[in-house]
Amino acid sequence: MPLLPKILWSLVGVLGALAYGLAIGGIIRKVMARIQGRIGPPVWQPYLDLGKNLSLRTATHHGVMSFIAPIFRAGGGIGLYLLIPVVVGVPALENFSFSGDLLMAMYFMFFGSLGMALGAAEAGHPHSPIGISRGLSQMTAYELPFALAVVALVAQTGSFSIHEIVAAQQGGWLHWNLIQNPLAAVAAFLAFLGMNMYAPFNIVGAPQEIPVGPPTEFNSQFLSLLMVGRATFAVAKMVLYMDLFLGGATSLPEAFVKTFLIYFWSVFVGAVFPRFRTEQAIRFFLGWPTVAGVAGVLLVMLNR
Amino acid sequence: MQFDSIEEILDFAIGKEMEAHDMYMDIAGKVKRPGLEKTFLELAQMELGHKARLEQVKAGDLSGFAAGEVQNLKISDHLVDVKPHPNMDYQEALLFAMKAEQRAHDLYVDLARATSDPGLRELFKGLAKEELKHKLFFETEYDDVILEGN
Amino acid sequence: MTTTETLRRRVQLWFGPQHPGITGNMSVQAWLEGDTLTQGITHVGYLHRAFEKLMERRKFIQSFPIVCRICVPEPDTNEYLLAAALEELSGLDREVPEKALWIRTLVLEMSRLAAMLQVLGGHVGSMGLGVVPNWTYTLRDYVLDRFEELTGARVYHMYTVFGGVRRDLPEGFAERMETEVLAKIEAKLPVIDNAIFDSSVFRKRAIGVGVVPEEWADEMGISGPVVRAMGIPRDTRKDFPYLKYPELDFEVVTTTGSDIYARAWIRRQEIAQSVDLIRQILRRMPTEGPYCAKLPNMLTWTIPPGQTYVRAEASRGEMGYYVVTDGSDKMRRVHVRGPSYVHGVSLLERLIPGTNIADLSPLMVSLQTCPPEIER
Amino acid sequence: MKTIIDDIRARFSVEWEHEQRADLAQIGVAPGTVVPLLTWMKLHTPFVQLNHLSVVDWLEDGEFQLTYLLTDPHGHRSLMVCTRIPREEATMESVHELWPQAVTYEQEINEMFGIHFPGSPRQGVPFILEGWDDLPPMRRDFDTVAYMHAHHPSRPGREHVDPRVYVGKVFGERGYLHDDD
Amino acid sequence: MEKRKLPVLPVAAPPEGSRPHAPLGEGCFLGEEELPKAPALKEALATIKNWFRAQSLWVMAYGTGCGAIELRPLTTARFDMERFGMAMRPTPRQSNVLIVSGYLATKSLKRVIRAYEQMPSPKWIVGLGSCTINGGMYWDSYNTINRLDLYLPVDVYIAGCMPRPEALIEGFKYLMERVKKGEANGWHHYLENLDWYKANQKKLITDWNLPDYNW
Amino acid sequence: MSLKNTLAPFSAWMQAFSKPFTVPDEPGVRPGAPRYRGWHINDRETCIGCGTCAEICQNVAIDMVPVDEPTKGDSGLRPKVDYGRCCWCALCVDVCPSGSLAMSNEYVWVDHDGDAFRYTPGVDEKPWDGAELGWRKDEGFDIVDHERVPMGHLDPEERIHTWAEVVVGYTEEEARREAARCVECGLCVAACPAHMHIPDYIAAIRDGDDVRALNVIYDNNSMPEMCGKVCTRRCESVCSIGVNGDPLAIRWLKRYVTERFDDLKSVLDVDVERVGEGRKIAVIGGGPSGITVAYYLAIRGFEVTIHEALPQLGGATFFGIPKYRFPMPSLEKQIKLLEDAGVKIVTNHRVEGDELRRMLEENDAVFIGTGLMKPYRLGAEGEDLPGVVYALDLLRDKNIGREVEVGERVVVVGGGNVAIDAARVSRRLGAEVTIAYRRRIVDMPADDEEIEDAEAEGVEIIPQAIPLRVERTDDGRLDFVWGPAEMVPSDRGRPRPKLIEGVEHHMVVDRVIVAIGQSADHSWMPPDIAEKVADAKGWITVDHNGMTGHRGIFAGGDLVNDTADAISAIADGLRAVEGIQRFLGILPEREETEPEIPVITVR
Repeated sequence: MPLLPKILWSLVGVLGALAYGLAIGGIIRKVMARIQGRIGPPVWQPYLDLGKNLSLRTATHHGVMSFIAPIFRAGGGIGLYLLIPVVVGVPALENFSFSGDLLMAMYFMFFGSLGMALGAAEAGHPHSPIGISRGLSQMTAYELPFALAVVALVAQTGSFSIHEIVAAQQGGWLHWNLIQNPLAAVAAFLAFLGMNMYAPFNIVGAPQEIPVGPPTEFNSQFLSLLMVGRATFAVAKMVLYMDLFLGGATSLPEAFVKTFLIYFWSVFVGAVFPRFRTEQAIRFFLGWPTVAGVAGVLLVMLNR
Repeated sequence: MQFDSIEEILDFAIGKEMEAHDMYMDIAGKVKRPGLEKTFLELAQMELGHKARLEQVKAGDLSGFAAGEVQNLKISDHLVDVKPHPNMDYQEALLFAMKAEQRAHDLYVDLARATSDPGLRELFKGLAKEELKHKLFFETEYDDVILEGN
Repeated sequence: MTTTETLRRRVQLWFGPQHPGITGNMSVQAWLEGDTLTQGITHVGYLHRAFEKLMERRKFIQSFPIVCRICVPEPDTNEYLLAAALEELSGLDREVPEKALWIRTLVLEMSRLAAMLQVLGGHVGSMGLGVVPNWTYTLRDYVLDRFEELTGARVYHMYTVFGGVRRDLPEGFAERMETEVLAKIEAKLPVIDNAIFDSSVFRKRAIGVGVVPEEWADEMGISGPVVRAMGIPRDTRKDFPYLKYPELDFEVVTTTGSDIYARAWIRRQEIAQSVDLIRQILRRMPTEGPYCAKLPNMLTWTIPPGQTYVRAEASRGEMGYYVVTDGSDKMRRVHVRGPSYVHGVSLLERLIPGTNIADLSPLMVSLQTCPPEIER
Repeated sequence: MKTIIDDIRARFSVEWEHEQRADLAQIGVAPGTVVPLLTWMKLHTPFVQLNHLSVVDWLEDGEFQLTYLLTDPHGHRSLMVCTRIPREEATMESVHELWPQAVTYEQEINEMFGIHFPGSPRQGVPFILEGWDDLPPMRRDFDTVAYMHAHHPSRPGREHVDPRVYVGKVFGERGYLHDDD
Repeated sequence: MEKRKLPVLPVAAPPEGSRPHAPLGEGCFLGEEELPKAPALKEALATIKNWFRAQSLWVMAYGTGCGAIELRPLTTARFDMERFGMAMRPTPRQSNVLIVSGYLATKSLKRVIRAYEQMPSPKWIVGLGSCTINGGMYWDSYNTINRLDLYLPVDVYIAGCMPRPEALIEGFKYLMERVKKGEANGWHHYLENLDWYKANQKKLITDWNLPDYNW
Repeated sequence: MSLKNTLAPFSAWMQAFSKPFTVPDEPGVRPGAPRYRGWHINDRETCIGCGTCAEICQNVAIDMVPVDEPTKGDSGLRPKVDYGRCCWCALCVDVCPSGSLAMSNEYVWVDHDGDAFRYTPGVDEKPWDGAELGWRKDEGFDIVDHERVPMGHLDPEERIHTWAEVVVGYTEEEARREAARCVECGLCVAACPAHMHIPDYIAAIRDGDDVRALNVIYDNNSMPEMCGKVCTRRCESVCSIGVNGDPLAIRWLKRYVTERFDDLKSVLDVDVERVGEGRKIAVIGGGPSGITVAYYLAIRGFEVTIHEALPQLGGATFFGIPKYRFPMPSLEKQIKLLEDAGVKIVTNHRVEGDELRRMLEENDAVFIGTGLMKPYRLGAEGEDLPGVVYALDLLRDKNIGREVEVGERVVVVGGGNVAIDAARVSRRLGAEVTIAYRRRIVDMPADDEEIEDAEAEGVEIIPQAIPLRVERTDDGRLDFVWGPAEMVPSDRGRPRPKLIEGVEHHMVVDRVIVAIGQSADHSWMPPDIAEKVADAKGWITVDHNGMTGHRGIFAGGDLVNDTADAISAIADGLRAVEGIQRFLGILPEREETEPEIPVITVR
C-alpha cells in the first residue's frame, strides 16, 4: 500500500479508535451503572463530555511542560495504536506494523505515562505528584509480568513483530496464545488489570484520597486531550492484547468482539472490588502474576 | 260597604291613606318627645307614598303591587292598642302605627271576604297585603329596637 | 535527624475541605513522609452555625427545629435529647404518653438504621468500591421514605418534640415498614456481606488498619461502634436505659480487632439488630392513646432553673446534651456533646501518625466523623 | 452516688450538691479544688472518663461556670463537677494532662468564651473561627443579631406589620395615664 | 423575639449599566471575544457549544453544607443523576457546576470562593436551600452568610430545606435549559463586576490572604 | 487471599440483571407523602391575621402584610412567607389558632431570581393552592394551650342562698398559668370598645408584675374591677386561641389584678400634664361613662363634678348589676379613686328643669351619661296588674337596700342580661323562676356564662315563648299566658319569632318581671336642648369628639351606643375625654387622614 493512502487510512483508523474508545467508555459506564442498580448515562455521554470540555475556556497556566503533558499522553496512545495491526489482512487497518514493532509498542506504553508524569509534576498540585509516584510505581510493577509474558511470546514465536505473532496464531482458536501459553496469558491478563486502571488497581487517580491524581490540574481542552489519549490508548492496548493472545482479528466485527471482551475483563473484576493500596498492588503484581510470567517463559524455554 | 268598580275601591283606599296621613300629621304636632315629631312626619310622608302607589295602580300600572307572600310576624296582634297622647314614646308610636296598619289590613280582609266578585276580591286581597307590608315594616322595627333584648 | 531535615522530608498535605474523601466539610492538615502520614491536625469550623448560641436566644419550641441540623445523617437523636433534657428540667417527662415513648424509640432506631446503612456503604466507598454505597444509599432512602411518611420530611424530621411526638403513626405503617424497608434490607444484606466482608481486597485494606488501643477507651470516652469493636460491650441503650429500650430484647454487639474491619462488622451487625428492634417495636406499639402530652402555650413556656445531662446512643456513639435553664423562656446554655468531638478530633489526631495516606479516608469513615457535630 | 459524694466530702470542701437523677449527681466546688479533685477522681475512683467540659456564662453574676462531667463507664453513672470563676480575665487550670482530649475542649472554650487555660497546648490557636476579631462569640454579651446585621446583609424588601401594633393603630388604641411623648 | 434592625447594605453597589444576567447576543455572551466576526457563525458556534455544555454538567464534589446529604442519594442509585449526563468531579478544575448546599460559614465561603475561581469558565452556581437565598434558619448566626449572591453569582436557586432529590433534579434541568439558551451567565457577571464581588467578600473575610483572583 | 474471598464479591454482578433502583424521571412518580411539608397554603377567609405564625417562626420567615380591611376579629393582615428563611418545620401550621394555615405536599420550586421566593399564601395564586395532601393541623398536637384554667364557682345549691360573689377568682398561680396562654396577637384590642392594652397587661401578669399590669389596665379604663367581673368581653369573642378552643379568660385576669390592690392611688403611676387647671366640667350621671370622663379629666387638673340621682355612683353597675356579680366594696374602691383624684360627687341629685342650661353656663363643658332608665313596656294585656314589675325596678330596689318581695313563683320575660339578673335575684329571694324568651336560646343577648349559671341555679328557660297576656287568677295570683313561636327567616337581621296561632299555655305565678329592654328618658332636659341632642328612639348622636348636636354638651354610654355594656360606655367616656380637651383647645383638632400602615420591622 502506498504511503499516502496508508497515512490517510491510519488517520481514519485513529479517529475510529477514538470513537470506539469513547463508545466503549460509555458502554462500560452504563454497565457499571447497572451493577450499581442505576440507569446510568446515555452511551454517547463520553462524546458529550469531550465536546463539553472542548467548549470550555482554559484558565490555568502551569508552565510549558504541563501543556505538553496531554500531548504526550495522547501521542502515546495514538502512537501505540499506529504500531499495532488491527485487522490482519486488511491493509488499511494494519497501520504501521513492522518487524520489531512490539518493542516500540512496549516503549509507547511507557511513553504516555512518562509524559504525563512530567507535566503533572509541573502542575504544582501536591496530589498530582503523589498520583504520579503511585502510577509509576504501579506501572513498574505490572510491567514486569507483562514483559515476562511478552518475552515468553517472543521466545515462542521467535519474532518481535506483532504481525508475525498474529500470523502464528491463525488457524482456529486452539492456536491462540491464550491456549498455547496459558501461563504467559495469565500473567499478561493480570497485568492488564493494572494497566487498565480499574479497581482494585486504580489507586493512581483515587478520588477519595488524591482527587483524581495526575490530571487534577488539567481542564478544558487539555482534559479533552487526555480523554482522547485515554480512549485511544485503551483501544490500542486491547488491540495489542488481542493480537498477542487472542489471535488477532480478520474482520472488524471480530476485532470489536474480542477487544470488548478484553476490556470487559478488567471491568468485570473492577466493578466489585475496592482498591488496593499502592504497596499492596505492587506486592500483588510481583506475586502470582510474576510467578506466572516466569513460569510462562520457562515453559517456552523448556518446550524448545 | 259596597263597591262597584275598581276605581271606587281605589279611591276608597286612597282616602284611607289620606286619613292616616292627616292623623299622623295631627299627632306630630302634639308629641313632646324630642325627635318623635319627626318620626310621625316621616310616617305621614310614608302614607303619601302609599297614596302615590295606589294612584299609579289606578292609572293602570299594576307592576309590583303586592306580589308574593307577605310575612306576618303577628307582633301587634296580641299587644294592647294605645291612644295617641303628647307624652308618647317611641315604643308607643310604633305600637300605634302597627295597630293602625293592622286595622287597615283587617278592613280589607273583611271587604275581600264580603265581596263576591273575584276580581274585586283579588284587589282587596292585594290591598290587604299592601297594608300587611306596611305593618311588617313597623313590626320589624319593633322587633329590632324594642324587642332587641327579648 | 534535625528538624530541618525532617521538614525537608515531609510534605504538607491538606485533606479537604473540598475533597471527596473527607467526611463532610472539614479538613485534615497532614504531613507526609513517603506514603505515610506522620502528623495530622483536624481543622473544623467550616460548618459552624453556632447552634448553641442561636438556641440561647430562641424559645424552647423554636430551638427544636434547629437541633436536628446538628447531625445531618441522624437528626432524631438530637431532637429526642433536647426534648428529654427539657422535659426532665420542666417535669413534663412524667406526662409523656406511652405511645409517644414507643414512637420515639422507633424513630431513634430508624435513624440509627439509616445512618448505619450510610456508613456501611461509606466504608467501601472510601476505598473505591461504587457498588455497595449505591445499594446502601438506596436502602437508606427506603428508610427515608418511611420517615417522610411518618414525619412529613425526608431529612430533617422535626418530629420529636416536648411531651411526645408531633403526629401519630399513619395507617398501615408497620406493614409498609416490613415490606418496603426491612424485607428489602434483609434481602440485600447477604450480597453486601459478600462484597465487603468476604472481599479479599477489603480484608487486606481493613484488617489491622486503624487500630484503636483498648486502654484509650475509658480515658478518652470513646463510645459507639468504635468501642464495641474493641470487645467492650458499652452501649448507652443498655448502660443508661432510656425510652423503651429496657423492654426490648437485644444484645450489645461486640467483636475484637478494633480495626476498620471490626468497626464495619459492628455496623453490619447493628443493621441487623436495628431491623430486629424495629420489628419488635412495631409489634408492641400501642394502637390507642395520645401521642403527645398536653402542652402549655409554647410561646410563653418557661422552665425552672436547673441543669442536666442526658444521653442517648446515636449510630456514632454516645450523644449527650448538657442543658442549663435559668427560669426564663429560653435556655441559658446548651452544650452538645457529640461522639465525633472525641472521635473526629482527639482520637483521629492520635491515630493519624503512621497511617497510610490511602487509609485516612476509610479511617475517618470508620470513626464516623461528623463535622457539624464537632463544631455545631 | 451518695457514697462517692461522701468520699469527696471527706477529702475536699464541697459547696453544694444536688442529685438530679439516680445516675447523675452535681456538686459545686471552688475553682482551686477542681484539679486536685479531678486528679483524685481519675486515679482513685471509677470516674475515669471526662465526658465533656462545658462553660455557662452567668453574665449577671459576672461569673463563668465550668462544668466537668465525669463518667464511671462501668458503673454507669455520672458526676457533674461545677465551679465558678470570675468573668474578668477568666483563667482556669488545665486538665489536659489528665485527659488528652481535654485539649480540644480547652481550645474551644478559649476561643468561644475567652477563658485562658495556661499550659494547655493549643491556647490561642483558632479552632472553629477564622479571622475573628470580635468578642468571643459564645459570651452572652456578644450580640449575634447585631453582628449579623453588620456583617451579613439580608435580602431587602421585606416588610412586616405586627398585628398587635397594627390593630392598635387602626382602631385608635390610646393611653390616658401618661402623656404621649 | 426582639426588634430587628435594618440590615446594613453591602459596601458597594453593582457598577452602573451592569446587569445580573446579560442575555445572549449582548456584550460578551460566552466569553469568546476572539470569535469570527460573522455574527451568524458566531451564534451558531455558541449554540453548539452551549448544547454540549448543557449535556454534560460536571458537579464539583464539595458538600459545603447540610444539603450535601441529599446529593448522595442524587448521585447514587435511587435518583441517579448520571442519567442526565451529570457527574461528580473531585477537583474544581474539571467542574462546571458548584453546588452551594445551603448555608456557608465564613470560613467555608473563603474556600468556596477559591474553588469557584479555579473552575474553568463557563461555570455555574446552584444555590440549594433557603440558606443561600436569604439566610435560612441561620439568619441570625454570626458565622453564616445570609445572601450568597452578594459574594458569588448564583444561576439557579432551589428552594427547600432540604430540597428533595427530585427538586434538585428539576433545578438541574432548569439550569441545563438556561445553559442551552445561553442565559446562565452568572460567571460572566462575576467577571464583569469583580470589584463589587471582591469588595463584598473582603468586607466579610477580614483576614483575606488570597490573591484577588485564583486562576 | 482465599479463593472464597476472591470469588464471593462477584455475586454483586447479579444486580446487573435486575431492575435498577432508580426512580423514573417522570412527573408525579413520587408525590410528597400525605403529610409532607411543602409550600404553604392558607385559607384567606378563615385566617384572622393574628400573626401567631410570624411570632413562632424562629427564622423570621413570615411577614404579616396588609391584605384586607381590618375588622374586629380580623386584622386584615395575612402571612407572607419568605422561602429564603423558611425551614419547613411547620410550627406555624401547628400553632395556627384559626387552623387556616397548612402545607401542601408540593416541593419543587426552582428559579434563577433570588427575590422570587416570597408569596402570600391564599392571596397570590400558586399551582399548589387547594392541594389535598400535605401537613395539616392535627387534633392530638397543640403547641398553644386551648384549655382555659378553670374558674372556681360557688356551688349552685349554695349560692342561691347567699348574696356572696359566685365567681371565686383566680389564685396567683392560676392567673399566671392562664396568662401564659396568651399569644399576644392583639386582636382583642380591636374588639374592645375601649381598646384596652390587653396583651400588655396579660404579659405583665404572666411575668408576675401585677403593678405594671394594673397600670396598663388603668391606662384606658377607670373601672377595671367592674369590667373584671361583669364585662361582656368582646375581646374574648375574637380571641385567636378561642377560635378552636377556650378563649383566654381576659376578664378573669383583669379581675385578678384589680382585686390584688386595695389602695389604688398609691400603686398607679400617673404622669400627665395638668392641662385642665381652672376649667370646670359637669358630669350628669354617675355611670361608667361619667366616671371615666371624671377620672381622666380630674387627673388632668379639671374641676369635675358628678351629679347622680341615686345615692351611689356607678349607674347601671350600681343599681342594675346584682351584688353577687359585682359586690359593693369593689365599686367603692373605684369611687374612692375618683375622690382621691379630686372629683366632686353630688349624689341623690336629679338634674331637672333649667339646671342643664345653668350648668352649661357655669361649666366649660357638660357630659351626659344618664343611661337608659325607662323600661320598655310589655305592651300586652294585663301589664298594669299589680304583680307585674319591671326588672330594672326590682334590681334597683334590691341594690339600694329596699325590701323586695317576689313570692314563690316568678316568670321573667326577656332574654338579656337584665332578665337573667332578675331571674337569679328572684331565685335568691326564694322563688321558682322561669324565663320566657321569644327566640331561641342561642339568640339570647345575655352572656352564655350567665345563662349557664342561671340554669345551674335552677332557672328554667322557655325559649320561643311569646307573652300574650297576663290575667289575674281567682286567688289573687297572676296567670301568665304565652304562646309558642316558630322562627321565620328575615331578609334583614336574625330570624324572627312568629306566633303559632291557637296554642296557649298558662302559667300561674306571683310576679311577672318584664325585662325586655329600656329606653332613655330625656324629660329632665329643657325641650329645646333635648331637641338638638336626642332622637325619637331616645338615642343621642355624637360626633367623633363625643359631642352632641348642642355645643358643649358631650354624651356617652348607653344613650349613645346601642351595645348597652359598660365597656362601651367607658370607651365613650374616653372619647369624650379627648373630645372635651379638643373642644377646649387643649388638644389639637383631629386631622382626618388615612391612617398610615405601621410597618414595624424591615428585616
